[in-house]
Amino acid sequence: MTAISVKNLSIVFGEDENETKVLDAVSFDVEKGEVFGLVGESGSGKSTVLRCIAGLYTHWTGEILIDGQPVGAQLTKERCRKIQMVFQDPYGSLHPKHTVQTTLAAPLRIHGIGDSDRRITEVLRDVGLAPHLRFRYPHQLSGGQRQRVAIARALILRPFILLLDEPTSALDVSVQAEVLNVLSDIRDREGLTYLLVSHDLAVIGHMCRRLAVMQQGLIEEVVDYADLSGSRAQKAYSRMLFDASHHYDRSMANDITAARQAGGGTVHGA
Amino acid sequence: MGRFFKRNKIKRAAQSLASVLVTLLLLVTLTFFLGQVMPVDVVSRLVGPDADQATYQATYERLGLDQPIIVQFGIYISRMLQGDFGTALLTGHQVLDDIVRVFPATIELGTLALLIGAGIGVPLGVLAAVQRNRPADHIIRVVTLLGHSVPIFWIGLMGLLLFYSYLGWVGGGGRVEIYYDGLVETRTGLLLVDSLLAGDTEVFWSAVRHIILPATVLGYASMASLCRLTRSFMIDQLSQEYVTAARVKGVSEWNVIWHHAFRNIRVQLLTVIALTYGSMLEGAVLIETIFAWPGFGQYLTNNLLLGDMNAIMVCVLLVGVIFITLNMLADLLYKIFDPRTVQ
Amino acid sequence: MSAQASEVPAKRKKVAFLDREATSVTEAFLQRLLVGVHTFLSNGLAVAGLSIILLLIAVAAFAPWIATHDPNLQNLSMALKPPSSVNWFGTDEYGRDIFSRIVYGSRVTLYIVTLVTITVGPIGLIVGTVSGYYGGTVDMIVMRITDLFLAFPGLILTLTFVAILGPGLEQAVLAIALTGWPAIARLARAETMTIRSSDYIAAARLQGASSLRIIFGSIIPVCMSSVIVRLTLGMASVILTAAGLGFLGLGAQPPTPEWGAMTSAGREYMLDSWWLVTAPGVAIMVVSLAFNLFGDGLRDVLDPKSK
Amino acid sequence: MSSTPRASDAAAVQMPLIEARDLRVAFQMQRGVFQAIRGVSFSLGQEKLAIVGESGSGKSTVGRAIMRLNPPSAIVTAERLAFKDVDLLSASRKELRRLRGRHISMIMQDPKYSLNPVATVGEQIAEAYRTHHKVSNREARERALTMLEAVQIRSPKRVYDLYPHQVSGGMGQRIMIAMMLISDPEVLIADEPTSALDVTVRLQILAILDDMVKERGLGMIFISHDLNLVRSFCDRVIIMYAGRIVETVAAADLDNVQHPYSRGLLNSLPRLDQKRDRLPVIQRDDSWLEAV
Amino acid sequence: AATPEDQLVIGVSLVNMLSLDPSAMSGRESMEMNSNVYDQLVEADPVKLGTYHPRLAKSWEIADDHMSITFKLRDDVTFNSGNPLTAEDFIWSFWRAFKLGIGGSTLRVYGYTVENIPELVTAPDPHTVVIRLPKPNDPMLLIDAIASTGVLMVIDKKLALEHAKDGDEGQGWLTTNSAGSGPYVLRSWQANNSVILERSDNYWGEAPKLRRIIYRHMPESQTKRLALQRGDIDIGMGMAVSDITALQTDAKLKTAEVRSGNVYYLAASMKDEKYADKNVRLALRHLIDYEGINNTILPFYGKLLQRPVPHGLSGALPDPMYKFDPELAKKYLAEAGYPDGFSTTIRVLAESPFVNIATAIQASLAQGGIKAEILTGNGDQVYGAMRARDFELIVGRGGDRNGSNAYSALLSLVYNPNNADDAKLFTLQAWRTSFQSKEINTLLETALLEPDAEKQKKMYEDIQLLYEELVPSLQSISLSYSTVVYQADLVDYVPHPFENTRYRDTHKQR
Ligand SMILES: Nc1ncnc2c1ncn2[C@@H]1O[C@H](COP(=O)(O)OP(=O)(O)OP(=O)(O)O)[C@@H](O)[C@H]1O
Ligand SMILES: Nc1ncnc2c1ncn2[C@@H]1O[C@H](COP(=O)(O)OP(=O)(O)OP(=O)(O)O)[C@@H](O)[C@H]1O
Ligand SMILES: [Mg+2]
Ligand SMILES: [Mg+2]
Repeated sequence: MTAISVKNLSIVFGEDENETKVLDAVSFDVEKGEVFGLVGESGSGKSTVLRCIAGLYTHWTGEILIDGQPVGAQLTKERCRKIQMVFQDPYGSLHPKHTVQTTLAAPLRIHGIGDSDRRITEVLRDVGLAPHLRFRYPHQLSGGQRQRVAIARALILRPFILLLDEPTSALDVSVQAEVLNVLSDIRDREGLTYLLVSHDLAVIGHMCRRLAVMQQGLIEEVVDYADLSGSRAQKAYSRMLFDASHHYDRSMANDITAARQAGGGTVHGA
Repeated sequence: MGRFFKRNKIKRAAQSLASVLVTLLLLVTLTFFLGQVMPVDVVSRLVGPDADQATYQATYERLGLDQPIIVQFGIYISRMLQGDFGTALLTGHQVLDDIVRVFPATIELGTLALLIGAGIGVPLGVLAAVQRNRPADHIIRVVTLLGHSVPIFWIGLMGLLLFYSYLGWVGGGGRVEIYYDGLVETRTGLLLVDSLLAGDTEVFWSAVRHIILPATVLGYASMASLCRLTRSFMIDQLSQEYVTAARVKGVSEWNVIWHHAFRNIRVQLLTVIALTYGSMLEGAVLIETIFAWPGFGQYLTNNLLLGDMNAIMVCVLLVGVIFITLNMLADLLYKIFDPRTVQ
Repeated sequence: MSAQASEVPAKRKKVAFLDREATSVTEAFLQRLLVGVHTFLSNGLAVAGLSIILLLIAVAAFAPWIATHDPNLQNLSMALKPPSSVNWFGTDEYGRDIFSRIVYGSRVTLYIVTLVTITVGPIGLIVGTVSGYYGGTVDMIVMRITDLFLAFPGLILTLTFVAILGPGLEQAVLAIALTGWPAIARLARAETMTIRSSDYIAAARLQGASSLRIIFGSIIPVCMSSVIVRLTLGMASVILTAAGLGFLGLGAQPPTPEWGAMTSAGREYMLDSWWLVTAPGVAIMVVSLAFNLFGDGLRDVLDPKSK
Repeated sequence: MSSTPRASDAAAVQMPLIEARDLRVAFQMQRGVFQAIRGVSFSLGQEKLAIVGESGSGKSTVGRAIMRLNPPSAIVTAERLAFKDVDLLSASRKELRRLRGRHISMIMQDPKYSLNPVATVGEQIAEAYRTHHKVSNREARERALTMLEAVQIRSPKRVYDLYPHQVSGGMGQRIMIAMMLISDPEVLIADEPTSALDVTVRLQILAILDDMVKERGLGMIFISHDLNLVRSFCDRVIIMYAGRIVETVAAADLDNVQHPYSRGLLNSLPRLDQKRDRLPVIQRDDSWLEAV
Repeated sequence: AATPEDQLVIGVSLVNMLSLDPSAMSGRESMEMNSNVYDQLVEADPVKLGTYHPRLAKSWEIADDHMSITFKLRDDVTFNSGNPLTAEDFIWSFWRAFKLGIGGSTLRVYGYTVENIPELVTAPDPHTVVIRLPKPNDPMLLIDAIASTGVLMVIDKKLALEHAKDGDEGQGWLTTNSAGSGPYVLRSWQANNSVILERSDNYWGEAPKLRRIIYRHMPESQTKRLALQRGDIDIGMGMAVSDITALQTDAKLKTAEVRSGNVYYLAASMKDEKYADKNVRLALRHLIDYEGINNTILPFYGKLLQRPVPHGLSGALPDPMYKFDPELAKKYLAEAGYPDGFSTTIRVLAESPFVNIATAIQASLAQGGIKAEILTGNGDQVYGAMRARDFELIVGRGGDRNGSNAYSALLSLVYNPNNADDAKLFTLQAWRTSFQSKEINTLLETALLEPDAEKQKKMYEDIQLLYEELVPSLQSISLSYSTVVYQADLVDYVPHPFENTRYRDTHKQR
């Protein structure tokens, strides 16, 4: 059973001379209960894929199926209860003037769900946040705590798909471990489906079995992590990505430079 | 690809031109119809408060006021499109002639005022930002705020009293000693320029003596806001990482402030200055009154109070054109001077 | 959150309350408020500004007890007397006591300030945020209209407005508001445009929040602080503009002791009787200075950008 | 403080480039004073010295203290804080300006914010040179172009006239490096120079830095929180916690660190090669706050 | 810096200067300028009211039936264009004023229209003009009108018609050019800046001593004051009381007070139920601080006047000396059924001294228990309301502007032949305030035609006493004066009460 199925997803930004095709016929499937990884260098379109699926962009073309059902471009309340998203930057994804309580109560009110007090207590426990933090403002929380609040906000509507856009890249290593643990725990308990974006392959490796490698709006390939780490990836690009994540190695750097120079400049225009 | 690109350029230019025209048309329409509800009765102005009914009626019809408003509006617009802006109802002067005379007077005053205001306000703002929350900052704040919160006529009259009446350093009302009026040929309408072009230094110095005080007073009033804006722009910039980077390079503090931080606010500042300039046109009324300066602000206000719609319409149009031009100029400045907007 | 901070608490009692964990939204809000107040209070100049404003309010409230004379009582034989022990700030051309008029005038000033704030603020805020949030055609139309208002000589608007509603302080103030909102709208719009693309707005949308809810619940609270700051900083010019309208006979009607009207009426006597303009002029200056200082202090508390 | 001997000066080789003894930095806060660095001592020779630690442990503050670039609210004290024989604490502003860029340089984390957006990158590099050398514009330009080439930018002439927003992150970081090294400093402080970059670009940048250190023989302080990276890139590692050094080890011995905090840092990293169900989380201990 | 010896600089507000065409002008400044550019048949003496001197007319003769006047014109007068000035020019100018449909209110009241002028005004020969009266009237009033209204200034018909366009009789051109026979020609008029008159080289009389007369727009009184003190202007007009007071001590400066026929008044509308009550009007009469207003607000600009006919004119009576007496007023109010007073509004121009008077009256009314709210506005709003007869109280200025005879003063203040709203007798203050007394109307009509001066005088006095007793809706407070301040070195400068000040003899003695 597929939880998310993306077929030929394309999207274009800007108009006239600024027009750029950010996603070009992206297709992949995510099974129910799976943690699916999405890697690729900066600007390759990872976040854009997530935003299309979540319903934050409306001008894409192609097909997106959630739970077997095709979804339209518009964001409906129904869709909100199926899919939620956690953003990259815990500092920018919480409303600076809302307390944790306000942040978590808002979705419940929108969807007319009662019993909010119990729900909030529960979800805070699930993400491992001490109850006394409930009335704090974001600026009174650490980065890790904020990201937990963001996760709690995503969970409070009990979706079954969670889109994670680099949930730990703004966090410290020690905090990253805590957040990743929380995510694993929740998935084990609730059987959620995750679509995890990261450019840290170690994180992907820790969480996922399968992943898609993206480059410049295209899916290079979808591989098993085991194959990737075992140097059995099809594409050279994927292998290079993996190797470069490993450690610093002078000769590898030279190889990359050589490959880059063969393959075109690094100067971006507009 | 190249042709495509060009066509887009043209399309965009046409679009912005169209939107400017729409704004101007709206402006004229709005003014015209506001004029209808305005409580000023030109006819009674013309015939005097004690005139009898017949006189009143005759004048009323002579001005075409008995026609339906729509017809009046149509006639007006079509005349205007033919370049005929009409004569002022009350004085019978060609409005365009009046404008050509009063407008340069205000431009001259406003420009000098702005030079003074910006010339002092901007460096003070930079200084205040650098010295943020230190005594210098507080002193600058109070001094500039004075210009902002003291009635301008007070400063103007006190200036006249001190520098004109007691000390005799500057000239009194008007653009020049009245008996020099009309001695130099009008080329640009800017008396300082015209007198120099004509090589008449006597008139030039008289003009300088007359403009310096009103320009300073007007400049002082605009200095406050320019100073505060400069300060807040600079504070933003000084906390940027590239400023630290410049310090890391060992760049002197002077260069950090002027070559790095200030360079980044130039365009922003120019925009603000451009808009300040625009608002000076109308804002100079009080100064123009006190200094008997035959400028645009007074002209507009007088005509407003007298209800001379023909003159008002042209003034509004002019203010609109200027505002829009300044706006577009500011955009252009961004395009030219801010590399971030260059394709 | 590492616990390495070895802070030396400055004021024990306050710290105790602030360090306590909030147990309700109200308490959290209160704590934040207190921290803000504390930040504000440690800015000496801002406190000075606030004190003057409080003083203004007190003077306005207790005007009948503070004033030494009836502000409108004329005594033409006492006209234009310089300050003395009887008339602390002298008398005006009708022999009215200027000190008492300034005391009562504080009510008018407060009234103007409040009226402008409660009209310009909400209109500008709503127009700006709506246009900034929706963008596109809505934005274009709204911005054209703001442009129109900005390009339009304010005096014409005011005159028309007064024509429709008749002369008076309220009308003049509403006219000021009418010309004042575009600036606020632009500010709010610019801010909304940066907020609009932020993740927390995306998150709110993902939770199914309607546009209205987002604008009122999420965007306005954020824009509010800079709008408030801008409004307080603009108070001085509001007071002066009201005075300018009074000068044209469009503002406060006599004998209302409005400070601006007092300065412009006193203008005629300025060269001989300096106190006529000086006393209300100083009052305007002090109050606008106060609002400016207060605004700057508020900025430090409310506006995260300047920190 | 007459002249600062160059690194090549034989007599000065033993003298550490940077020496810090009992460095303390405190920040004046709204409510009291906050001790960010609480007695840090180390010395830097011609080597790659890493400083690692969690966020807020004071890594950047140490780097900035050496450059004397802390904000005015910072109170910096030390028994000794010196560049060679120049006492950085008592140095005048003018002297500091002479040192900055010329003798000690710093690469900052994010090229996007660290380059002046309205000046061309070439101009900014040339400025760094001209600040310390009395040369013509032309010569400064030549220098800058050479430097751009040295950091492996392929068409320096073209790049010289680009504005920061027109270059990619990786290129921006190279430009930063060029700018900071053009005056041939002896000490380079790199504050998380690669954390904003993609893995592949990161490798390239590190390679360039590596070459520079090798070729020019400078001493480098490399601030990072990526232990895997530090292990393979640096010579020595300082591990910081809460404004103190908990441990200093050779990079090669990083896997054998003793302090529980250091161990915790290492363990909490997800590994590319081994799969674990849960990542161990650091269990903090108040005793770590005390001196080691 | 002293002004040049052969130029006269006048500081004055030119805001209300509307036109310089004699047939179209209104306003004091244009009148004065044109008095130096154009000539009239006769001139009024600036000091001795009711005395007229020959100008273009050498002499004149009133027919025995009092129905026509014959003027003999000088034959040596040429316009500045060189064209000779003949009776034809006068008749054309007269007709033109009516043709253009502006001005000429007084003459309209006397019965002239654009149609009847050609038959009533004739020229038996080029240097004789016969003006017949359309209806019985006092011929002296016509002479007065010739001397005091601009519409009867003589325009160079030939020159004007050369510049005529679309049948405007040269109006467009005459706005900024002059076609007169006076000692000066209009050199330039820049709205809101200046008007410059230049000595004419072709003047038929003795050449004036001053080469130029410059009117400089100076709206701000204090600016004028400083300029006077520094000698930058020679004459300051329309200055504020405080500034004139301050300049009194300056030995280099002189002050001249010039009377006019206008009165400052407090008017109530008798259409308003409250003011229809005589007792309320009596109360109003005693709720004005006449003394305070005249001494504090109106020095230099007004002198106490409580009756319709200005002092000094034949038929004037001494003031009844009403006093501010709140107790008495309260008694009247109580009788009228308003023991606790009432609320009302005062409309007033937003200008000094009108606002100041209104504010003073507001305060004194309050002492009688009447709470008045002041509504300021511009001329159209204030006098517009008055013309529409829709107001409660108005503080204003009006009456016969020149104040040269008792009849005109009474006509404008007390006469109202038709009290209907649609009568639109705008020029009559009595109509505006809805005051009508048939008896007064008849008396005035009879007095006008009374040939015996003594009897006429008595009748004018009787009208006033009757008016007094009826308690009119308009209470005059003060006779309006205007004051100019000028440099003491000006010689032969005599400000004229009809704004006919002529500068042909004025010069400077340094
Ligand atoms: N709203 C937008 N308008 C225009 N271009 C956009 C927009 N959103 C994204 N892009 C462009 O689309 C491309 C892909 O962006 P996206 O954020 O999806 O990349 P990413 O893979 O998530 O990168 P990162 O790792 O840096 O987060 C980028 O080049 C970006 O500039
Ligand atoms: N200007 C400042 N004012 C007050 N406190 C500061 C200031 N700069 C830094 N600090 C505090 O000093 C401590 C150390 O900060 P520093 O930036 O050196 O940490 P870091 O180790 O570089 O962290 P990161 O890995 O997040 O960059 C932190 O607790 C920080 O909050
Ligand atoms: Mg992304
Ligand atoms: Mg750091």
